Amino acid sequence: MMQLAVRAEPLLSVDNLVVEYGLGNKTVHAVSGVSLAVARGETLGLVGESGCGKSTLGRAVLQLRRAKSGRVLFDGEDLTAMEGEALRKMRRRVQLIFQDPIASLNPRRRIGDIVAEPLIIAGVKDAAERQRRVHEVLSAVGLDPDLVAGRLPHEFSGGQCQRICIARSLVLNPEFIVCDEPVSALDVSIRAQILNLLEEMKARFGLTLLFIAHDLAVVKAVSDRVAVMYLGRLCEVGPSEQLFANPAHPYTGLLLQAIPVPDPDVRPAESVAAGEPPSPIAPPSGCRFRTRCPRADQRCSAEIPELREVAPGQFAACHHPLA
Amino acid sequence: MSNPLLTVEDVAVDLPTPRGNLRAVDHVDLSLDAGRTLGIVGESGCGKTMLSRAVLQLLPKKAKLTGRVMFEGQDLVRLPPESLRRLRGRELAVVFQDPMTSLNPVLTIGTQLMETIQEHLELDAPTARKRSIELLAAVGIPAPEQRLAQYPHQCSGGMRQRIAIAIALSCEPKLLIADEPTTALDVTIQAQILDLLAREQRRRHMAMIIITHDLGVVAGRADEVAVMYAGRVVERAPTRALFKRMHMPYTEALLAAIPKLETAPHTPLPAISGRPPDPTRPLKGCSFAPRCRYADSRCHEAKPGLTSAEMPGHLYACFHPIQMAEGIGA
Amino acid sequence: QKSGGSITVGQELDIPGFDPLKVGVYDTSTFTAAAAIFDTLTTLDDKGEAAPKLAVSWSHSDDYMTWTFKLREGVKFHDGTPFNAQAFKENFDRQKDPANKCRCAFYITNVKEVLAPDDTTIVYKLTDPSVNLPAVITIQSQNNAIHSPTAWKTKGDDYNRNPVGTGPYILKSWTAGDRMVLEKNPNYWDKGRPYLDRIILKPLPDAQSRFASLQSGEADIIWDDEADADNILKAQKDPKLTVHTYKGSGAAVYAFNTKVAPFDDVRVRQALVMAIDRPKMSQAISNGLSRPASNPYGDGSWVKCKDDGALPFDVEKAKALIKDYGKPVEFKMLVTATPRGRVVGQVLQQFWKRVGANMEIEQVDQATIPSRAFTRQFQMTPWRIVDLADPDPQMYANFRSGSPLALAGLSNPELDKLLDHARVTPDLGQRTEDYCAISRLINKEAIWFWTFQNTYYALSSARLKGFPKIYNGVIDVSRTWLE
Amino acid sequence: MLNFVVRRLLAILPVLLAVSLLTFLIASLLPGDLALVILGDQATPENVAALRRDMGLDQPLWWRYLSWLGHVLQGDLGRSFRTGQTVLQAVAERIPVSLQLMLMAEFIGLLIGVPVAIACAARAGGAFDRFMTGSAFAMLSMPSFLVAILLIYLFAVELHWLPATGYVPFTEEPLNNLRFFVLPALTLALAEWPGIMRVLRSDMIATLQEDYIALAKAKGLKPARILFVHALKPSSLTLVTVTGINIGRLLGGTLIVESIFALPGIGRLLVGAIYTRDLVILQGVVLLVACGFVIVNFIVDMLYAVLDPRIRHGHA
Amino acid sequence: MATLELSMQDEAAPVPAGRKRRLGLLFWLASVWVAIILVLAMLAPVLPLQNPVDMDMLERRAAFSTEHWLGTDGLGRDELARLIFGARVSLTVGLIAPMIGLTLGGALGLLAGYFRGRFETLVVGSMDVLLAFPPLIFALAVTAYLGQSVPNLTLILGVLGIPAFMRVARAATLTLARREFVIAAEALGASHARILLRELLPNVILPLLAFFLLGVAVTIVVEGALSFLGLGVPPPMASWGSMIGEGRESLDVAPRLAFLPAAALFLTVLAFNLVGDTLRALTDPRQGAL
Ligand SMILES: Nc1ncnc2c1ncn2[C@@H]1O[C@H](COP(=O)(O)OP(=O)(O)OP(=O)(O)O)[C@@H](O)[C@H]1O
Ligand SMILES: Nc1ncnc2c1ncn2[C@@H]1O[C@H](COP(=O)(O)OP(=O)(O)OP(=O)(O)O)[C@@H](O)[C@H]1O
Ligand SMILES: [Mg+2]
Ligand SMILES: [Mg+2]
Repeated sequence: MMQLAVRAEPLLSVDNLVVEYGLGNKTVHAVSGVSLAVARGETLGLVGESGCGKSTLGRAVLQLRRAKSGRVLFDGEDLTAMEGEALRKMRRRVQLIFQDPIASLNPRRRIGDIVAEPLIIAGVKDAAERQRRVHEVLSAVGLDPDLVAGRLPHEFSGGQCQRICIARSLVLNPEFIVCDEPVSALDVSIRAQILNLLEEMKARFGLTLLFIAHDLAVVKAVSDRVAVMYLGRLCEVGPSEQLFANPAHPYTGLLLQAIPVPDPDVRPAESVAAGEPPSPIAPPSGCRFRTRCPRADQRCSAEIPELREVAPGQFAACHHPLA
Repeated sequence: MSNPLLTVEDVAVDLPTPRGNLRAVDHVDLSLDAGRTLGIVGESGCGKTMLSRAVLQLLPKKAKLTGRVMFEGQDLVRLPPESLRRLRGRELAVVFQDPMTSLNPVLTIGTQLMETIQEHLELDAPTARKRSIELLAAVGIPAPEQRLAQYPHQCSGGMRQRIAIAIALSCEPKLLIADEPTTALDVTIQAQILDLLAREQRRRHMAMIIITHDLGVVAGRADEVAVMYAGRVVERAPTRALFKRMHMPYTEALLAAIPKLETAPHTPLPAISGRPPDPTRPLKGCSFAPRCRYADSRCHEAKPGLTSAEMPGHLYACFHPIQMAEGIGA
Repeated sequence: QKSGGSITVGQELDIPGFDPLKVGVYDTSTFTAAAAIFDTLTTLDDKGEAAPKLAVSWSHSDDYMTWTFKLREGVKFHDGTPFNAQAFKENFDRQKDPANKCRCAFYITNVKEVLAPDDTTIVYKLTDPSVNLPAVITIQSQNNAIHSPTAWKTKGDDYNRNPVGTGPYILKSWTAGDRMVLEKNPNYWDKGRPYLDRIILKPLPDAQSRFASLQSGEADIIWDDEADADNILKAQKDPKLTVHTYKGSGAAVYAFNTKVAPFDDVRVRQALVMAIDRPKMSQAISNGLSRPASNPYGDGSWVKCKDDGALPFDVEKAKALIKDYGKPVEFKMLVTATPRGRVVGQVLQQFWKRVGANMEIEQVDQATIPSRAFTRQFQMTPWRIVDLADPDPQMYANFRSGSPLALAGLSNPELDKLLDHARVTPDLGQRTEDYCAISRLINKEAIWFWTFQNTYYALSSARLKGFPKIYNGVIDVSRTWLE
Repeated sequence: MLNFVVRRLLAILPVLLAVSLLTFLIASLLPGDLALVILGDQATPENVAALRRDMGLDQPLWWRYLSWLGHVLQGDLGRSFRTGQTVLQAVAERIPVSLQLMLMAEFIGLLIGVPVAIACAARAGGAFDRFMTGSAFAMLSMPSFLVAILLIYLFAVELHWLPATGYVPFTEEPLNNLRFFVLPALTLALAEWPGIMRVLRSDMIATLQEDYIALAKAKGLKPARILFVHALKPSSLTLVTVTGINIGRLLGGTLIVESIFALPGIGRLLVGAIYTRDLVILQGVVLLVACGFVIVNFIVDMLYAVLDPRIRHGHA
Repeated sequence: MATLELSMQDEAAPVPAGRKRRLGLLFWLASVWVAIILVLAMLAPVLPLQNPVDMDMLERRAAFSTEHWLGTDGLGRDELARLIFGARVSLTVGLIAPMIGLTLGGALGLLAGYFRGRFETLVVGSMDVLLAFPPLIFALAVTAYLGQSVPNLTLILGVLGIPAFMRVARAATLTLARREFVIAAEALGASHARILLRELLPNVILPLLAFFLLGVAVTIVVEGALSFLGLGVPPPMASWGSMIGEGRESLDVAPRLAFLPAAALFLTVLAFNLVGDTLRALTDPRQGAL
């Protein structure tokens, strides 16, 4: 997958990753051969429908779910080959933020402890030092450490909890953060605050982000490049502006069309995609989108489309790309 | 115009909680004519669901409701339970937010569809079954006959929501309340479901209330929009009027905070600072005042009432309405 | 005396079976059934003397070492096979045969052999003289009940639960743990008997519900004991109920293990015995129904002593003895894990505490007590001297040194001499003398002590008539009728 | 499904093996030498030694266990040294009683517990709910040996409605048989229903908060239908588990109730066996009871699948 | 950043104020009862009570009097003293035995629910063995082997409770282990021990405690049943259960001998659960949040 190489040396590259879940005696093909690369300092957005494998991919990157095959290279090191202590060390450099901020905080621990936890795990013995770091990040995400540290998660709103999660993931100065739908559970009015905060933190700490979301507008607002997933496969990758302006994969096009626009003058287009997404237990042969694709033909069911460069920096996996 | 189908008059809902009384809905007035669509928008916890449950008389047991909910000339609040039960499902139907949880996981789809039909239309089982199949076909479910014997978990989210809609439509209700019917769904499916609702509404000449927190959802689909904040309706207007000439700073801020596809990546969003007030500790003044950039001392002292704007049917509750706002953006 | 009808007997225990080789020793519940199913050679009449049953007459040699019984003719077992001397001998030989390892053999160690010279004569050859043999063999025990040899041979393992005798009732059906249905034997040799058509035996293990069953009519007669005094007193006041009681011989007794401290010291033993206030104890455990015992024979026995050497109740003396002993007195007493056992244990504990001795109650199930006793793994254990017609078998077994049952483990040559003498002496007066001397000796040495004499109770509906004396605590309903 | 059944059955074997080993160990380590118990008073050391040899008691423990196991695998559970009955005979006599008692007790327990739970859940926090919760605790605090005798006094001695003790087989007098079982079953049921009620009540309360119940109400269904059709089934998984455990427990007999009501159940058989050191019976019966327990567990698993189609179809 | 202002102050105060209000009279009555019982049980030996084992054999089943406030029992022992000393035994057994179940069963359930796989199969299997084994036989064997004493009794009842606690803990862990905060801890590189102790345990402990309270009631009653069978506390020690059993023999002569301890047991069980329920509601973050 050399053509996916980005401008600079990638901080993270995912190579032909396959992740499956056992379900009774069936197998869920959650991620089926995805390759990606994220450059240092870049934000890669990852969009796709619910259940298409975004979270699984995110977790596999962090080795929270071991891949069946494929490799995850982080800063030149193969995470998939790592075990135990080495992996735990590596985890300080790679962090994760979840969709549901309240669920990702232990309801029975105080905020101060939650945010200090990574430091304890990393072996920072000095309590005063820990305290200082906790204060620093909590202030950085806009929370008053003195007010917040002694309280329990349930005393906070979703937006505040997400700040706490962000603070927790920043406390070890990581290089890379996987944001797994960090704003989906938040209200419109709070969402913007968090998106702004993420952008700010990114600039301030020089972070690289893998930003997962199903809301295209949200993804576009924060990403340099966007990858579109469908049923465990990558459909399209490209620089945000370019991809949104000229989607090459029919699925990307469909997604763009379906976004409701808050303008009464834009009449919503009659929905184009027919049918329901197929099950990842028995994914369709060939192109996985073919069952809902208006352009599908014989070839699509026979042959798995490879990612091809359709425009500079923009890759699509389609036999019949748009325009 | 003739008598509206539904009028909500001065409805307030109080919930006793351990932390004190929680006013979930704060003196709301609404009305809806037959065949029309009302959109209710607002962020989480602002009382949208409580309002819709007040209409359906499905509030939690400990909730206290004041005001009147007139439906076809009857006050639902004072209706005896049995009459209310006959009305529900038959005249008043509802679709909930989450299709994963709103269908009973242990009953077949057929049972769940047919029981409503049999309950209200007093049809025998074969007829009810036939009708169920028609309904499923109408909401676009392939092979409806087989589906009847299946359980909800065997259907995808979109399909489940269609089934929920089929149930809601089964007795040809006069009013359909859709409480965030697509929030849990993907954009592509969301579009399908919203289209389906619109189509069925037109075909059956139902009145419909769509509740959502996504302004985009109501923009193209509602005749009238009510914006709620902290239990109150803060602005109400015909859809076009609202989006063109909003008067309420909250509506404006809400719209502005949504990321747009047109804007370039990494553009900072105009976020609304702070968060909604704690509903158990109501503010003396305008509840949006602490977050409002126009707020002055008056806003903190007194609650603004709903005032009519120049456009007919446009109401807002603000001391400092935005005058010049034209279109979207800030 | 009316024929017909049926009664239900409420018993305490489940009956395990009747084959002596299997069950070894019958318990009181089994006795009741055995009394109906089997006949014995002799039976006890109202005066407590041996009367004919399957034996019509008997005689003995002068040295009381040989007894000859003439058998009743024409008697048949329930399976139709004839009862005769040969059948009797087979019964005896089967128990005696060492290869069979029957527990029951122990009780016939004093019988060398039984001979059957002809069909209607049997001869007991004894190892020691026995003056009272016809009375001794009246009880419907594992040794005396006469089984059909054909039946046990053909049924094998199943015979245990399908007994065949000559008795007035035939086993009809039997559900383990529940009911045993006995039907009248139409061919019973004693014409005109039995009266009842049917007897149902049921184990009702719980005393409270057993009495409730009598009250509500589920049972017509129930076994009871004085620990259940409240119910006995209630039944006495109830005109619909009759209380049957029999003051038997023997007593509830306790053995000290004199091989282990602190009971290797006679002062401790005496102190403990002197600490017991029997009348008060009777109040506490049975509302005064229990009759204090001062010797192992009791008022029901023919052994009547002017002086049995009983130690007096004397707390001060007891305290002094303990003090004299010097060391702390602490020990464990075995107690059956029943309400009765617990109450008695606690009362004794209380008496001993008052004189400065600490007893700890060790509750064990009934099956454990014999095995603990035989292996001498106890400091003090309860025992019972049952209501036998002659004191010899039990006294000899319990006190003669070397006997496995001599639980106290104290060998006293004088005691041995007296025991040996008593059993070979034909003269009743002389024997009484011996037994009183034995009692004095035991009381003085305090190797065992007695609390209460055996008193047996049965509560029945007032309609039940003809119920005999409760010899040995056996509820024998085989001759009763309903009014 | 077949696959599921086979897998479950395979999982059962180690449990049964472990139970039998445990029983064997416990039974063999129990104080009180079996040979002595059998021989009793006259036991001479030679006799005891001979009997021990005859019975194989002088063999090492593992050998005895293996040979017992070998017999069991050939379907021979052995014969009681005391009554001469085979284990199967003994159990066959007793099991109908224990089964009927268990079924009736569970039935009555459910009959009281389920409606009460539903009524309580329907008005959680109300007067009835509080009263029944209190009553449940009162019942929990009443040992069965007290309840039993109270019931006997009331229904048998005072009112003469029901027999105090005893039993007839169902096959002989069906009606009478039921009369005999009412009081013992009620005694057990009175101890069962608080548990049933608590479990179902809290699950029902949780279920009644679900969206689909709100939707059922919005559909205008009758309250009874909502409670019994929509809410009861999804709330009954824990109930089924608890009932399963109860049944398993009751299978092993209920010594106290059996003794008081003079029912010839498994409990008295087992305890009798242990008192008389009838190890063959003990060992065999415990094994059979364990089998019963395991089968009940298995049925419970199947019931899950019946109650919840998601489990049936291998989801979640 | 300027957009982020948090009005924390106005929320900080009301929470404790709100908590006090909801406790209610019943809770206080229950707490007072629990406190009284616990104090009486603890102080029993130093209280001016009559000796609970001293018999006045001629004063059996005496009625209430100034000398014996609650009368005497079937052996003429002071009923009040026995009730209070009985509380000592019943509460010791009733609290410690479930504690054994709680710790062992809880730990096993936690580990099984977290590690799953073969370990889980093993744990569940061995619990099935324990459940399949008739409990009475187990109790009989242990007392026959180890002797009869309060510690042994506690041990038996404790061991018998393990499977139930294991189930509760495992079920709770299974749902929790998939929760995001656990995955978050894992993502931070926390060790298994840390996740178990810091993340899971505090959350699993609550349902366990609720179950524990029920276990207290059940244990005290089961102890009574064992006493009835002669497997309970060794006499002359009193426990509520054994007192009910003894009182049962004279139900129509002196019903109070059975009903006084039964009432004490009922009130205590009820009070424990009332207090427990309230405390649980208070510490439950979800309930507090609403
Ligand atoms: N633990 C699991 N066991 C079995 N299947 C799983 C598991 N987790 C996820 N899956 C399945 O794997 C597929 C991909 O799941 P994943 O959570 O990665 O999707 P997603 O794109 O993150 O969806 P969403 O937008 O809903 O978060 C889905 O079909 C899901 O049902
Ligand atoms: N059962 C309840 N008991 C007490 N308070 C409740 C209950 N249900 C909702 N509330 C509170 O009532 C207020 C209004 O809730 P409501 O569900 O109507 O909001 P909503 O606008 O529908 O929010 P969402 O978008 O999250 O669905 C909220 O503050 C909520 O916390
Ligand atoms: Mg996801
Ligand atoms: Mg809502």
